[in-house]
Amino acid sequence: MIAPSASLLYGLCGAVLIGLGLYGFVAHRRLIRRVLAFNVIGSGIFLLFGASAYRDPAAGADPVPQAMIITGIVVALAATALALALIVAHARLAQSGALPEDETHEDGSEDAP
Amino acid sequence: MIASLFDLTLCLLILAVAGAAVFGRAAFMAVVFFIVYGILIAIAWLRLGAIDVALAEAAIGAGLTGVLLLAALSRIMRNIDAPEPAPVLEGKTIATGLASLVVTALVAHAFLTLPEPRGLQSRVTANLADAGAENPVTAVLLNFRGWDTLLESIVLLAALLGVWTLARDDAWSGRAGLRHVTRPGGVLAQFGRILPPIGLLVGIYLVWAGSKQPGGAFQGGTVLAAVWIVTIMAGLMQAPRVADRALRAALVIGPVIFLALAVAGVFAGAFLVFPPAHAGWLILAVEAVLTLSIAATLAMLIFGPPEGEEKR
Amino acid sequence: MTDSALSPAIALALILTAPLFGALAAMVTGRRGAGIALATMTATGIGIVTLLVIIAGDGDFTLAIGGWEPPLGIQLRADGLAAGFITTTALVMGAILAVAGKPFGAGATERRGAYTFWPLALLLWGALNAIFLSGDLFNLYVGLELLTLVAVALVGIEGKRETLAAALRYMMFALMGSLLYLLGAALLYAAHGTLDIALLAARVGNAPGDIVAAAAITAGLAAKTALFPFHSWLPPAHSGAPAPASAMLSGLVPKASFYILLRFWFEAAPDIAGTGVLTLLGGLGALAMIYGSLLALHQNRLKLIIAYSTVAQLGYLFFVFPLAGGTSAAQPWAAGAWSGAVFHALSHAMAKASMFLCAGLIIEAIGHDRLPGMKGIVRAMPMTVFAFALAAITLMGLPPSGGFTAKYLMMTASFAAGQPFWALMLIVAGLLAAAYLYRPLALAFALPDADAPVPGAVSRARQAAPLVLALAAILLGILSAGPFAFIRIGRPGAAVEGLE
Amino acid sequence: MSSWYLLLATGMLLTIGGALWRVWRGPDQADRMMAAQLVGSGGVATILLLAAATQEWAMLDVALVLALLAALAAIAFVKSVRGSGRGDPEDDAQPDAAQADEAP
Amino acid sequence: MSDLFTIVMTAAGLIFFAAGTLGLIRFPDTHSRLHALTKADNLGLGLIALGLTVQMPGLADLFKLVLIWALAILAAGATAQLVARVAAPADLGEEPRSPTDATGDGETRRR
Repeated sequence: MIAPSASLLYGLCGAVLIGLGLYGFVAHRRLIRRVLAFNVIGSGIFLLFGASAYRDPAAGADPVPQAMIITGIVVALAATALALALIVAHARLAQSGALPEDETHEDGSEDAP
Repeated sequence: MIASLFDLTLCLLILAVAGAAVFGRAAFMAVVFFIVYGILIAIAWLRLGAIDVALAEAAIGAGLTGVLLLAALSRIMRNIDAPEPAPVLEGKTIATGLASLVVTALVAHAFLTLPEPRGLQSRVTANLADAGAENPVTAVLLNFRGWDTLLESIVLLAALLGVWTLARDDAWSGRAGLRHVTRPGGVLAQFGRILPPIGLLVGIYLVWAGSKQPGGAFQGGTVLAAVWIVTIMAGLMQAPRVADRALRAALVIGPVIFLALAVAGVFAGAFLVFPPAHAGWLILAVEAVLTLSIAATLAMLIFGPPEGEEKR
Repeated sequence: MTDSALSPAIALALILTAPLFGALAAMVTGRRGAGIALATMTATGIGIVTLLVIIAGDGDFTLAIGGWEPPLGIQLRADGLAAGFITTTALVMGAILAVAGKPFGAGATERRGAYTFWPLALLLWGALNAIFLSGDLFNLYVGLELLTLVAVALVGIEGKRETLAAALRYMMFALMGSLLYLLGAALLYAAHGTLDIALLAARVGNAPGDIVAAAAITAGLAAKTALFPFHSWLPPAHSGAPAPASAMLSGLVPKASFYILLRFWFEAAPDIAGTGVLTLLGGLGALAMIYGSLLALHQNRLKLIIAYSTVAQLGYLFFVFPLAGGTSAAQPWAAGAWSGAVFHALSHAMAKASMFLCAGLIIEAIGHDRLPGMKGIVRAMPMTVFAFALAAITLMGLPPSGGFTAKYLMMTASFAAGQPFWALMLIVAGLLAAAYLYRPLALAFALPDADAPVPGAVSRARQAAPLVLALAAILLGILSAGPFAFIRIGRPGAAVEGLE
Repeated sequence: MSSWYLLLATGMLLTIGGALWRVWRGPDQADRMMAAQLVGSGGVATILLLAAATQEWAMLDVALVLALLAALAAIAFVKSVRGSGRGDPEDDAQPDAAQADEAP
Repeated sequence: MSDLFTIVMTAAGLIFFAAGTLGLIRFPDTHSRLHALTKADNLGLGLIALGLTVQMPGLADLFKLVLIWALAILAAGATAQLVARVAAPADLGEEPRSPTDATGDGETRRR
């Protein structure tokens, strides 16, 4: 009952997610938005990987990529947790949610200390 | 036909939600979209025949990551009075957009031109009898590629140590995170009483069932962590002190036993070997202690470093 | 000690698990970090000696974890290259942990920094050993993530605003690097059904997927190795951490991603390599070398000079790709270039770690690392200044150091290959290194100002640690024949025959 | 039968799409979060229908986990909008961040 | 017969969900949206679960289905009450605490 194109659709969806996330990761100056974009890229890669493991629905999904993806999801969570804790601690000391070099507002003014 | 319609709708929704999470102006909105995104991705995994991954995504992507982001956002904003700046860096947008398009095109091209699949389904199936788990994904995670999983459980601990380095010196050895208060008998407190027994049951069930059907230590551990987090947010319990010996023992017990088994394996034939005769119960035992450690580590990651509140 | 069937497995098990066990124990016990580190060193040391004896005697070997052969399972690879990196890492970690006992010693109560440092340092060691022995690209990913998270935590361990910013900047580059690497690994598995390096070598071709994968993996690892233009995170991160952490971060951590690049380009995917991409890598290395050196010249703080020097020194590691990769691989000079790069990586690890430890001791004595304050420091701490000078000789590539051997090998290869540009760059690199290291050395040996504050005392035992490392880097040059033959044990045949 | 379930599941996705509009529009944070809750229960319903469509009943576990963890995000949300990030929105007398820190 | 029951119930469930979403989009203020929403999605999910009960292969799965529904109701009920409090500080006679700014949307409240 599963259409043969499922793998194709989700694989391409993963590719677009990678691009979307990449844009967010590079373009955002707020660090929390970049961490969010990191997670979008990550899930895009996982989706691409998972879709490639399901190209032959008759054989079922390859369990090895599935295990790798679960490992990857947990590793991404660990990285996210550390990054967010760093951002919080940095914001407490620097009064800013961005790195010093990205610290300007729309009007080009410096961030308030 | 209808299946394709469903898949297409889901893909479009996923892309729309991801777009909103990336391009949305307000950070809070972006975080809410990300939580929704996790739910949709979990459904996508079901369509790709990966129920184990869907479980992990539902527990982690839609659950814990969202909680982490929400908590971090409110803590950051409490320290910053400045209005939210423009979401993107000036002058970078067009070049970045073009670069992202090129990357997407390259990756899509690579995906479309992949050669015939040569997955390991048959190899996994052929060795499943000796692996100690009927669920092929669990067999890969714990046995065939157990070294990855062992290192991964340590990665979580490394992240926790990293989070702990961010405590203030004067707050060290205090209770992790914030001290939550609730109105006794209120909705939150009630909820905190009803949910944990159910969650405990579900978490243990996921680990136990994981050797035969989708589930396992990471999914079960995440559910147990969620239970603990709810209990603490409902003010029914306090988070442990980071110097608490019992806590620290719980954090490392899983990786320690897994490592010990790996070394013991050397004398039984190979590094990290599960002798087929005993693989079944050994894997279940390793999963049980791993679940405990994973649950404790994930919950402590969410609580954050000690903030030294109770002293003042 | 050589029960032939059991001892390879025991050696690897000790090397892989002892640091991890130590880290977990330190995480539980809190105030016994230094003692646990000593026990870990002993156990790992036994494993390493056994491994060296086995490899020197019987050659390289592989070991399937859990008895599951690839592609189903993960295979460990113990060859000369892996053993060389593992041994160097152990030497460097030993010296670092010996010096760290004081700043991170146990007090009356458990303190945040003293508690977290030991498990993090031991985890870093465990991650490095796991990476150096792994033969599987996904397993390498997990090891690399462990290493990265630990390294980021160590950068931010002081908890000051600047160090947190440095840690965050590093984290952002590292996150992107991990994702790119993961993307490459996913594409390779999708195409070839394995991530085992040896199996991939026979399967990877020139399909679009393989090329995109190779590009993603290379870019990701380059970001983690701080190759130009991904270098901007490195100097603040490495100079902001406490000296023992800086020594690990600068001496060891970037070597792991470089090591994976070596494995990838020379073993997993030797056939993809086009001249263009290899020349690009080398060219970026040259840019990093010049850029890092020029900035090092302009710094007024000792740790920043050393950190910018790392950008420069890591840069010319990448000369190995145009000299020994692609079509060069089959040429007689390839083995020389490859060995030269490995020599450089190892001697830089020891010399750079030694320098950071020296800087840490100087900071302990005078309270800061601004250059003018170092004037005449040789009177107070001759051993430390001597160690610094020896390490500088290695970094400049002067004989008889390991750095000289490295440069000699790479320059010979460069001329043999008809690409004298790289040799020229190596000479420039040496001159620039001499220039930026001259200032701190000259100041250290100058007469102190009459009104200069008296430096605090630093125990001789602790001053000995960086000296041992710096001497080891020199000995790597004097006794280069042994290591030279050793690191090539298990190298793919075509290249090894080169110089023989 | 399977087609019927898939058709319904597609319909569920469309109602989720409607809820997403509210997440985008807001205007209040509470609106966004509520709409996300609707996506959560809609997601649970979609998974139930998918399980029925494929007769793969192990998928029910995913719905179970989703239902269990949907509440977690909502609690985190109500906690995070209070200034201190640790109070109970029900407790009107509950002191806010600044006062709580000084309480004995 | 049982298939017909399933079809009717699941269809009704979807209708309730759709109605809830419509309310979410159309209703003018946060509170009425909240109320419309919780009723609709509890009922919708309940009907779909009820419709599927007759399709379950075994008791264990049936139990799971009931548990899912119970959990969803529990969570939706509790969170709706909590979110309602957050959404309506002004109704309780308090000073608007501007919860919006607490998490930095930087938006003004439009109600």
